[in-house]
Amino acid sequence: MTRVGKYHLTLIGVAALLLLMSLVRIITGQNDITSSGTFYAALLLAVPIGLAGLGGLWAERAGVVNIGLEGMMVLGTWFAGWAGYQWGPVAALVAGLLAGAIGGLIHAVATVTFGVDHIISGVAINLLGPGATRFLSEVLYKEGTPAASAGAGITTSPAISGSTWSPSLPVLSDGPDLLGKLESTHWFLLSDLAGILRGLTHNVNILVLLAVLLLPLTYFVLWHTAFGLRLRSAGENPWAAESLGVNVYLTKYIAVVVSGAFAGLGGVFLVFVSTKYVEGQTAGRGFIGLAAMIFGNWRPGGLAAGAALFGYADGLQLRDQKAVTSFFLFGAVLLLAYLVMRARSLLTAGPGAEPAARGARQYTLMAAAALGMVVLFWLWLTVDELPNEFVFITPHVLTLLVLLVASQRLRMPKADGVRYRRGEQH
Amino acid sequence: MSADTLATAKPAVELEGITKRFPGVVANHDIRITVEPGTVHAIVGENGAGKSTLMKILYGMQKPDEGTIKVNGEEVSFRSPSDAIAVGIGMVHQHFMLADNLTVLENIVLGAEPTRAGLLDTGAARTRIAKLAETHGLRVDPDRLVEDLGVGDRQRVEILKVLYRGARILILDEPTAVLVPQEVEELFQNLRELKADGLTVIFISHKLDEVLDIADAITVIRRGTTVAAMPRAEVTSARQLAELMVGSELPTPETRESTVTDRMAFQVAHLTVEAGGRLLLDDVSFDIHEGEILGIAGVEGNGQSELIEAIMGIRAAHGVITLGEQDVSSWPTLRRREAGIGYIPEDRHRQGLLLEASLWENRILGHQTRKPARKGIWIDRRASRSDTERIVKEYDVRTPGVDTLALALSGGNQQKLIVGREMSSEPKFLIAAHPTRGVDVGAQAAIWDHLRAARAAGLAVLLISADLDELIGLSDTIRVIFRGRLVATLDPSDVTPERLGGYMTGAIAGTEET
Amino acid sequence: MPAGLNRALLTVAGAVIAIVLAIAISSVAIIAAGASPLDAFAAFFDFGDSARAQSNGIAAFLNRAVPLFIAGLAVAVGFRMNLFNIGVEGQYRLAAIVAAYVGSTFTAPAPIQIAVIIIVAAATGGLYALIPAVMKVTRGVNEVIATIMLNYIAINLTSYLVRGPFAGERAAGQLTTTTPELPESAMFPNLNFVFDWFGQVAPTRGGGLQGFLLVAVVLGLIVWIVLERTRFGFDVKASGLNGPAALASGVNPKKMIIAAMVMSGGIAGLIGLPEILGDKGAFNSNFTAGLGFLGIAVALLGRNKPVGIAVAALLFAFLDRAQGSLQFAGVPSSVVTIIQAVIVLLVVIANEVTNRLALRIEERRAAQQLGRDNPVEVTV
Amino acid sequence: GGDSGGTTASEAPSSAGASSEAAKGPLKVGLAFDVGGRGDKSFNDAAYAGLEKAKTDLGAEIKELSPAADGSNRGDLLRQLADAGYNPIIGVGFAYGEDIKKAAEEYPDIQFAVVDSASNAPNVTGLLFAEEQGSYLAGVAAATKSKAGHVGFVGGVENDLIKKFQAGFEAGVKSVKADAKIDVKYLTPDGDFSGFKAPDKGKLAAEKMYQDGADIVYHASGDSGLGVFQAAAAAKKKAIGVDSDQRQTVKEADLQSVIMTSMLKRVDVGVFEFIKAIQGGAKGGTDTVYDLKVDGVGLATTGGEIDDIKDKLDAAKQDIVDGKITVPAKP
Ligand SMILES: Nc1ncnc2c1ncn2[C@@H]1O[C@H](COP(=O)(O)OP(=O)(O)OP(=O)(O)O)[C@@H](O)[C@H]1O
Ligand SMILES: Nc1ncnc2c1ncn2[C@@H]1O[C@H](COP(=O)(O)OP(=O)(O)OP(=O)(O)O)[C@@H](O)[C@H]1O
Ligand SMILES: [Mg+2]
Ligand SMILES: [Mg+2]
Repeated sequence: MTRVGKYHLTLIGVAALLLLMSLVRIITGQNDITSSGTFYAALLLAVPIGLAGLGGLWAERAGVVNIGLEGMMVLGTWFAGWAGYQWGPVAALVAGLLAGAIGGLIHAVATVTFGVDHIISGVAINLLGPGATRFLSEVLYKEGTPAASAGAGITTSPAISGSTWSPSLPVLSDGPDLLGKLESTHWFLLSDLAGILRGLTHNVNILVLLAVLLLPLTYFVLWHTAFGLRLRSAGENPWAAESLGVNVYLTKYIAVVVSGAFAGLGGVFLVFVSTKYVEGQTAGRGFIGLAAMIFGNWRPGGLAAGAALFGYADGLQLRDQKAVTSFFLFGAVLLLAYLVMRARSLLTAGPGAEPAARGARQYTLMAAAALGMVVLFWLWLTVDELPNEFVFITPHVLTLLVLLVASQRLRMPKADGVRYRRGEQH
Repeated sequence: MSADTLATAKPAVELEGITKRFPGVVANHDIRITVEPGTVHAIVGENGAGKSTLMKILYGMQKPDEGTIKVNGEEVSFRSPSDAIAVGIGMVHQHFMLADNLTVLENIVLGAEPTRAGLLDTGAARTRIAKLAETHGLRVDPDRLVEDLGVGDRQRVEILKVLYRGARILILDEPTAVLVPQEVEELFQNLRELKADGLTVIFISHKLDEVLDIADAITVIRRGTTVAAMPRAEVTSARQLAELMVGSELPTPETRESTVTDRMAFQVAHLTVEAGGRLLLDDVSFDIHEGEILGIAGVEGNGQSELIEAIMGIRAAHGVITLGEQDVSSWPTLRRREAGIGYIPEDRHRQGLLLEASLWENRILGHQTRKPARKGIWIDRRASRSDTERIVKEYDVRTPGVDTLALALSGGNQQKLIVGREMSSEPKFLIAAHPTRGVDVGAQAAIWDHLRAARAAGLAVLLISADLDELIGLSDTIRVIFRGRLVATLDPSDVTPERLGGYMTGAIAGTEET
Repeated sequence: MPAGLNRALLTVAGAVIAIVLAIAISSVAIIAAGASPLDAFAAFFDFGDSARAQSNGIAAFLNRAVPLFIAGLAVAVGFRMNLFNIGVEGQYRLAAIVAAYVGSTFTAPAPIQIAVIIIVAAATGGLYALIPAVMKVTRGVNEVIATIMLNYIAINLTSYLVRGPFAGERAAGQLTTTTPELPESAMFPNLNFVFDWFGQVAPTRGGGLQGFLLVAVVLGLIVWIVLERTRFGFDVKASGLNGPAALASGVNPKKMIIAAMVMSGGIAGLIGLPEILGDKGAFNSNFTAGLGFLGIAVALLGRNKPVGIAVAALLFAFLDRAQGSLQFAGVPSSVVTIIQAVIVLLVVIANEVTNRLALRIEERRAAQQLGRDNPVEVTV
Repeated sequence: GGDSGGTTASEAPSSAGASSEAAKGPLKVGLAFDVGGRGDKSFNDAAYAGLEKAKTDLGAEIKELSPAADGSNRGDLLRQLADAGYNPIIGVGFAYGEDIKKAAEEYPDIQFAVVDSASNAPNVTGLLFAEEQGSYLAGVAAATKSKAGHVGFVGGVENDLIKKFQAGFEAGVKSVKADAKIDVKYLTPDGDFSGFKAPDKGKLAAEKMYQDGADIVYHASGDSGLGVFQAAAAAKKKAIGVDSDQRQTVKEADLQSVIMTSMLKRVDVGVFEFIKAIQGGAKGGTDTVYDLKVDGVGLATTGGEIDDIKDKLDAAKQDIVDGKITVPAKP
């Protein structure tokens, strides 16, 4: 398909999704499905995942699997807290970035210079991050230290000094808050759009802006600069790159260090949101970020979608556990749409157009979809509130479901995870 | 431009006393070569003679232990390929060096990207590539993904890569290995044009007739040293060159009296393979008798791999495959192997070997369920070991022992191990895909002899090869595959490589309805 | 002399150097923390003053090694095939609760009771691992993401089960939720008699040296035999080293993925049993988490081979045991995690370097053979 | 409810002052923390404060140990303390219940105590806290102060301990305004302790409650409570802290002012009183309940924001102490 075709298809898809959300909201009466609060929460929860995912993207596009994102993120949180309480937010940002980058550097030394299996090195960093930061806390934050009197404990740093800037879109999301007014009318579609827009533009943390900007920036750097081409070639065929005079080691080093820095930035973001370092606040987001990146087919747009899906589901369940049951209705409608489309294409194609075996598979698939639709619909009608445990796993289940549908189209960089040695043929 | 280069009359490349040692091997020893500008200079030598190593040194990918390199009369010392590129050297490697998931344009500009305001200037690159393609007759679509290209196109991309960097000295390491005669001729036409423009070409090949066709001067390397250097005019025959290369008499693959019996060994009927709505194999049928070698000729990518994989049961296909009396079409791979299908894969590293496992474990591969590898659910290590030792002896696999990792062996020795393994289960039917690719002449002769001996004992062989001499010399019948169809049946005794090439490229229309 | 022995010797040498380096690096950290490295390292070997304390320390050490070892095995089975079963964590958790619950629903003679529990645990773990395996085989879902997601799902599922359908009686004033108590016949006999053999005081620690150690040893042996000596093991190895070659040799990759994943999950199912059958007697909300992730480190450190995993598990357990002693010596106990991480990194780097060295040596020998000039006559 | 059947602190043997001859040799007190360890500014630190007081006031020799991150070595820490001659030994947190029981059986001569879990052996003292009673008062305060008649509760991890807080709070709110709306949200399920370390999630959950009209949110969510305070500050509404007097322990000025009060849980008192009693020769086997009667729980008054409703709170407290009101421990 041409670029234009894809672009239009995406737009149509987004529009259809919006319509569906609005419809489900009206039917279920769960306003949080498209409320500004939900989208604000989604953004806040998606950003650290997205940053970790971006970290993963940089590394893996250069051929280095980075399962150590979690550890690097932990380093980012600790150092952001440590520098932040002493010298303010900018220092926190720099320190967190650097700490993550150092984690990336360790990973680069192990994998690029020594050719260690990428998974092993990543696992070691995931041990090292929490271990080292806990150690640092035990040494620097113990009772009697200046930090402790500033409010530090073994599990937390003192709060970051100074404040960060959280701008809103003037008039629309702030002050007169037109969008907010529109949202509260609960009109079909219009209010939904207003809610979504307001959620994304109201009190935006400055780091959110930075993180969101990093997506197109990454796209530009990786796909539209010479350096990006070299980086991707290192992930596709480092031997070819080497033979053209590209310094593959250096490229990989840069990519993995940047990867760590982004993971660290994700940590900084968490610290900014909670105003201080809290032990364990990353809570596996490095792994989720990695998943979002794979989900997004090793592309910035895709990973943003993955992170957004996860953040949205998590935000919704945090705000309203009852709204989660509307996902049943959501699924049922999607399956219905699928069935209608299939049936139409079958009718237009006419019988006998396809090999028999394939046709049989089609019908089984459609039958399964129909059954699924009925079950989902029934669930939506009967289940009023799910046990909390089932609410908590909403984002994870959704991710799995989407992967089940879409995963076959994924293509990872060809030399991803491959040990590359200069001068050695493959 | 060319007059200018000639006027200086300094050699384009001078290699003096180049020595390169690898642990345990001296790849190059005191090599001396002088390449005149504006000429095609061929370097020949058997496998492992050290040609590629030498070229990698000239291209800055490896550092020589001793010796000097002069380019256009100036002594140079390369730390990396970029240094070599800077003085106008470009290299097309023995194996394709392309990133499949990048476009042709990206592959070409990689490492020498035109930028505007920090961004990749694809517009400028596209114009430049179009111009190069125009002047040298190397046409490819710059926006296609390389993974969608055929070998000929890829070869052109490789050459464009080099020209794009403004190289005046081109190194081509076995560029013709994967090309059919027509494509070779096209390539040579390109090379002649380049030469006319004053470029210097260093050309490496095993194929001596090609060398005689294109070269202005020839250097022969044996066991890492230069044994002869002469202008083309002084060479009288390919045979003379070959004897210089190997230092002994040259073997040829020639079929002696026919051993074809009337007992049917293997049959394929109406085999069709489809992927993504495209027919990769279209209604292919053939049969092979005991004692017969059926050769399949074809340009790579015309369905050979799919045919092999369908026969092996690795790839889903429609049609009937019969081994002996049995219909094996629905059998899994393992059962087919157990029933007596042997398989020498086209890419030994991909499908034939566990590089990081020992030789005796490689002996087991594909024979997990049969003697001597198996004893009940167990692997019989002792028997496997001793049988591997037998193969090492009978097939002259040069290795310190059977516990050595396959990785440590040279390509030819790896291939001998595979041939030995596939033969030792006494198959009824053998698929031999490029059985001697990248193998030196000595090993080649041995492998041919083994194939012939097995054929005499009643083995049916499906031989797929890009080496037309090998095909013609070994086969009892040759079928040509083109775009997934068998288009011609030829008698090897009265076919020339040129005619074969005609069928393979579709230049001569098929004579056969299948 | 033989290639194999050569490689093994080099590996051991590399590991020793790496550990020495790791000790040096952590010493720096300890000094920076204002403590004495000597005290710290003494703490690792300080198992207490009384005979009883020492026995307890040894029991604590070995009891910790057992689940780590099993976790390492579980991970390794997948890794041998390049299948990254990050989901061991969720598999063992879910298996533990199901086994604990099923075991509490009936009473049978000890061997039967215990066997049933073990089988249920393995089956649960295996079935849970089947989910990502099937997803991978049928829909090509990357097993890393699938297992990461399934870990979270397992945590929530067990939490739901332990406070809902599988909840058992609790003593008054006990806040941990728990499954019903297992009958006495489910408790795995301990190995304290071993201490008697050596004239030592028997450990008292949580019932002493857990008998599940024996199961772990047997399991290790079985895994070793299966992986190294059977056809299945060969197929696993082949699939891991070279997928296309395995496929061409007749190995069905889909079946292998399912088999390896289920085997991995089945083994994972046993990780929690020593704790339940040897100590707690039920699954409760304090059940030890995180062993699945540590298992990854242990497996990789042990190079995915049972013997190596045993060594790695013992090393990790040895370090973990000292958490208390270190605090007595005034050293931050988190230094243990740092040492573990540094050891993993350095040992694998050393592995890499020695591997390359070994290969060089072999290549040199192979190359010498090339010089041999006695072409064998092929008779037709 | 875990508090039935035990004695209350006021009835516990406390002859410490009188019988100094009971102490033979120096008192060596060992204490093992819950996961997180010392320095958590809350639960563990409160226990440590009690321990330290024993050191200064009673001349005790003290040793405190933190468990591994996965909590797998709780039992071993207890045994190491026992083997090193510490007596009594205190386990902080209900997670120690089982381990203390085992250790107590193995070391019958040593006195143990466990915070938040009941006595389960003759030499174990259960140090129980009536969190539901304190939370009841928090509920009364919240309902009285709430203008909207709408309050919220954020729990960190959905386990039975935190549910005690929820139950008491709900009862307290309902006692004032039977029709009040109470939003409840837990951050993670039992067994996943990240809910105590997720300020961002605490913030989002509380934010939703404030947006929906709640004007006071009570949290029992460890470090996640920080997020609740932030949400309160942003919404210009109020929050109620937990465990310690968070208006004092939280150092940020803007957050201090939103903390209307905190539900105090005097683990320090519990620990100290226990040590003192043991020094006096007391033996375990019973539970000591720290409830409103002995001020084992209560509300903090720092900031003076609840001074105006002091009468109401005192009355509620008195009713509970007198047994007129029984506060449920389960929601
Ligand atoms: N990087 C290396 N390390 C060790 N040995 C090497 C290396 N590269 C090449 N060799 C050895 O050097 C010798 C020459 O290899 P080279 O690749 O130059 O041969 P070649 O003439 O190009 O052979 P072919 O015709 O097969 O391409 C071989 O014996 C090979 O074993
Ligand atoms: N980068 C390298 N490092 C170490 N050894 C190498 C390297 N490259 C080649 N070799 C060695 O070179 C030998 C292979 O020689 P050669 O290049 O002649 O093989 P080949 O015939 O080209 O094989 P193939 O066609 O399979 O690539 C082996 O001994 C191998 O170990
Ligand atoms: Mg070569
Ligand atoms: Mg070669």
